[in-house]
Amino acid sequence: MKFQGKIKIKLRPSILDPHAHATMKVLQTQGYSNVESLLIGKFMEVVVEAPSLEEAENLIHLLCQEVLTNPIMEDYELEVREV
Amino acid sequence: MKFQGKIKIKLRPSILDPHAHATMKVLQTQGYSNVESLLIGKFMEVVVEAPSLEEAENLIHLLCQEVLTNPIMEDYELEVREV
Amino acid sequence: MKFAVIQFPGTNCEIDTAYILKDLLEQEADIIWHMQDDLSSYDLVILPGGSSYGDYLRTGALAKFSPIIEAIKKHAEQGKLVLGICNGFQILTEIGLLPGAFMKNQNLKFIGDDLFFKVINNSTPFTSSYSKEQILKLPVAHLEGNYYIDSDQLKELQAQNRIVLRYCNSQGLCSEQANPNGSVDNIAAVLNERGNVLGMMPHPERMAEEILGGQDGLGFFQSILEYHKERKEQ
Amino acid sequence: MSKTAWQEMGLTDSEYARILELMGRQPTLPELGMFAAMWSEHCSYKTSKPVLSLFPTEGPRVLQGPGENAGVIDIGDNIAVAFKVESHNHPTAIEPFQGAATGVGGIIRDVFTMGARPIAALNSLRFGDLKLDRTRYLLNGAVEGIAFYGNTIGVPTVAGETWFNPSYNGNPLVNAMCVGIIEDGKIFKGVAKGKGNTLMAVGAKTGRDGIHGATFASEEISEDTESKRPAVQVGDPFTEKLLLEACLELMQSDAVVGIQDMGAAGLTSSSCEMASRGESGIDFDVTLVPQREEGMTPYEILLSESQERMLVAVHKGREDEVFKIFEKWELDAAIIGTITDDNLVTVRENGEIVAQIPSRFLTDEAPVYYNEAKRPEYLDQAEKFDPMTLPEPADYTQALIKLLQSDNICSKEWVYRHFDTTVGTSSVIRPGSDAAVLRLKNSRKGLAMCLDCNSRYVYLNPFEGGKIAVAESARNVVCSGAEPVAITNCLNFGNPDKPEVFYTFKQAVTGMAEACRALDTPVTGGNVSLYNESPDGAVYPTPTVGMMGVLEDIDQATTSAFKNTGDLIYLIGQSQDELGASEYLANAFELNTGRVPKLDLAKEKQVQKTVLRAIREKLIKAAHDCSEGGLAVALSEMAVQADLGFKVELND
Repeated sequence: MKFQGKIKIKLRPSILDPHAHATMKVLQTQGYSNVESLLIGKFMEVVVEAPSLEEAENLIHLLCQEVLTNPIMEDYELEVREV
Repeated sequence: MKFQGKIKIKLRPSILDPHAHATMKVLQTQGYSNVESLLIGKFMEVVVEAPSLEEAENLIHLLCQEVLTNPIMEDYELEVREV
Repeated sequence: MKFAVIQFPGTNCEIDTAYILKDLLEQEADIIWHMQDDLSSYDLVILPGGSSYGDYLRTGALAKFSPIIEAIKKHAEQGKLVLGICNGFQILTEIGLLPGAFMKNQNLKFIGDDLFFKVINNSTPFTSSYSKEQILKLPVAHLEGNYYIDSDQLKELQAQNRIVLRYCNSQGLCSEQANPNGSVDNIAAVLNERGNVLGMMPHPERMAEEILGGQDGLGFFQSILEYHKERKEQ
Repeated sequence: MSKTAWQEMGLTDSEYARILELMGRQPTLPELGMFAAMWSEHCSYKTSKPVLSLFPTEGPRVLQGPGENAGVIDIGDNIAVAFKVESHNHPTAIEPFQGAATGVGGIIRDVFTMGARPIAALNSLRFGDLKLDRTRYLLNGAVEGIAFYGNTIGVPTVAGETWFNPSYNGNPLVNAMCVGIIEDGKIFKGVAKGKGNTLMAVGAKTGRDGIHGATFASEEISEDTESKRPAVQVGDPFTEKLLLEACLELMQSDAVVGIQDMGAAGLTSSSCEMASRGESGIDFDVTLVPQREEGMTPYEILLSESQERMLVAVHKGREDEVFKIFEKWELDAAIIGTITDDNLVTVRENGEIVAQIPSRFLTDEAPVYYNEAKRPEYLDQAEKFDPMTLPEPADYTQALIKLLQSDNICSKEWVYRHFDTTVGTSSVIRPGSDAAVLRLKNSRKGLAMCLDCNSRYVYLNPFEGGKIAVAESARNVVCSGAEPVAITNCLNFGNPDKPEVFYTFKQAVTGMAEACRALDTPVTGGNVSLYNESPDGAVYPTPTVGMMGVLEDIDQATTSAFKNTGDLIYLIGQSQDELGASEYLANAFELNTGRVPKLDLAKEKQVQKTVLRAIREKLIKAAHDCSEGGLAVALSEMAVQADLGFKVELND
């Protein structure tokens, strides 16, 4: 069976994100003063072949920890469903 | 009133994503052959001050087209709700 | 002394590094393709600079699957020396041989320039030929040089004197203005707990000859040769 | 066939009629696409060819002149140097990051396809008024794109220029140059010959990016170009690094008959040009080309401009060597067809012929136009303008400071600091001096190189401006201690169908040719980029010159910075009252007019020879040419770079 994993990756809260910081500055200079906060992260959609939903989740979690994220500086949320 | 916009940004169809391409090649050659496809994009969460939901949506759409996305390379989806 | 210079797909400083070792210092140095898995006959392993796997996904992220990684870890566990330069340093953090992680430079721009570095710890196998607090001028060339480490680990590094180089200005002041990329505490080079694995962001191989602007980088290689000579005599 | 089909592809009605005449029948859609691509200005040089014939292209050092993927010169010690410059102006105007990045990727492929290892990249960036947001957006994107590609693949960016003028507002120019060295004397050519030999497509997979790239580059940028925007070409420097190493490894053996990168018009131009040069035919099936997207039609596969792909003609029976090497480097390689001797380009889809055209129809039979030239009126007003009627500056110091702070004269470190200028451990002189100088690891000699042009001079006097463009680049190389030996060039001009534009183009090339002959620097190849116009008019005529110089001994490398206090300063050559067309007039009075300084080529040659000899005999510690901003700026630049001062007396 095929399963799709939707992964949202964010920098851990204690870390200043250079991308968001620089973009907020651009927003201010372009006159968008009513923007209060901005958070930027990566999202990924991965499709895997697995015998069951549970095994698909385990596989994608492994992928996240091993490759797709860096646990030292990133947290992630995962949603898996059958396609 | 305060509104939060959740933005999902993906590369437009038929535009090559070298990052996803290289990652897939490594995954498949290093034992993760059951991974069939991988899509990498950005997501953003922005909080704005606006008089109404409708005006918040218009503002965030403007932000996306002008600053947050590159219309030539990227498409985006937007969800706005009051916080 | 026998050096192994590791080449991943996308590495581009392996030829420069091997040139310094072989042509300048007349040492034995082989460029090792990442698919090999045995480094037992080598005294020192260097992970040179470049853009392994294009720095795609995260710098160094995709290199961790290569067969050579296990051999590098084994080399380090046996107490032998491992030196990671720029991209090599990033790979060493991704495979857990060194603490911390790298983000994009604070100004989101690549930096290609000669910067000043202060030698914080000169009692390591890599820095013994430098004097303490010595100021070096070395080239940097990176986009993700923003070194992150949490506050507990930072205290640990400071307590164990494992911060080897810090970004400074021409007078040796490790100030905020002298920090080119946002790295925590101006950290530019870090040692592992055991003291045999060093990761550094500047490129010593690009500043080892007067004709290219100076020899401040030569000391790292001379220190390694000195360390090896002493161990052989024991 | 709807009437607009060939017009949509950029062919004129008369060109379509010629196709019917040649083929004796209506062309199929893929055939029409092939004609449109190969007969575009970008591939055929149909409008510029008559003018390009004015260039001297032979010389004792020239091993390969124009007509191949890059020019090649011999610099002694069994070392050959391949180099070329190309433009990526239109893609940059649409998507600056990818447009500029793929420009760098394309020119690097042109060099290593000759069998040379790339050792340096240069770029000439010309943008509009820096006060405009649009200019800043385009410039920021282009610089980041060039940095991304060059830094990731590991080729140092060592020299070039950045120049601003409102004429580039709607149409920026991004010219990318690459230099590579061949150390085993083996030069590879883009040629397919030998009946039965195999044709292979190697490198990245093919997608729908950049279709119409070739014809698109030959059209002016206008409102409707926005809608005709092809899928943007995306650069992948990591795949190109693998492709570079795989190709150089393959070229160690003699399995390769010929090789060419797939640039503008992708598979069409590479296959047709290789067949035409080899005076042979080729027969290939598009479905065998590795593809990245489903359901691609023959038309799309033939014209796709996906990046990082090469076409290789391989000796029969040696295919396995190619597969083995490309497998090691984790790249695609596929046999797509064979070489024939019928001089036909035969394209199949699953065996069935979808296009069959004699290769010479696409190359030699491409039309040639002899456009009308008409001297623009503005040139006469410019000649007559007398700068002496302008008020003298009230405060000379302020006037100089204003010049030094101007966008065109100030230090460009804020641009080149984003490039890796030291990878390769060969950069003896990095950006900031007159030219870059690289050492060679197996020779005492050195290489000097620069890429620049004063386009205001060419705008105000095309002939003199053309001469000066070559002379000034030669001066830059001489001031660095090198002997100028050969040039490549990128001729960026407006719409040649306008007689005034064609006059400027022809006069500029005539002037350049005269200077090349006088200074013994033949043209070894380059690129023509026409139709550089936007709704508000043509860009300044910009023939950027990429000059190569050779140092007898690397220790003779000389920077423009003053060295020690007490050193004497000499001005070589006579100063004339030539304030016309100067940066000062533009800076102080916003005047782009006046008589362009006259250049005496014989005297120029004498000055350059003398300065070079003095450098070689260690009499000179620093040398700098007087260019934009004149003597005052030249002296200031030499002082600023050294943190030193100077004292000079200007007696009449």
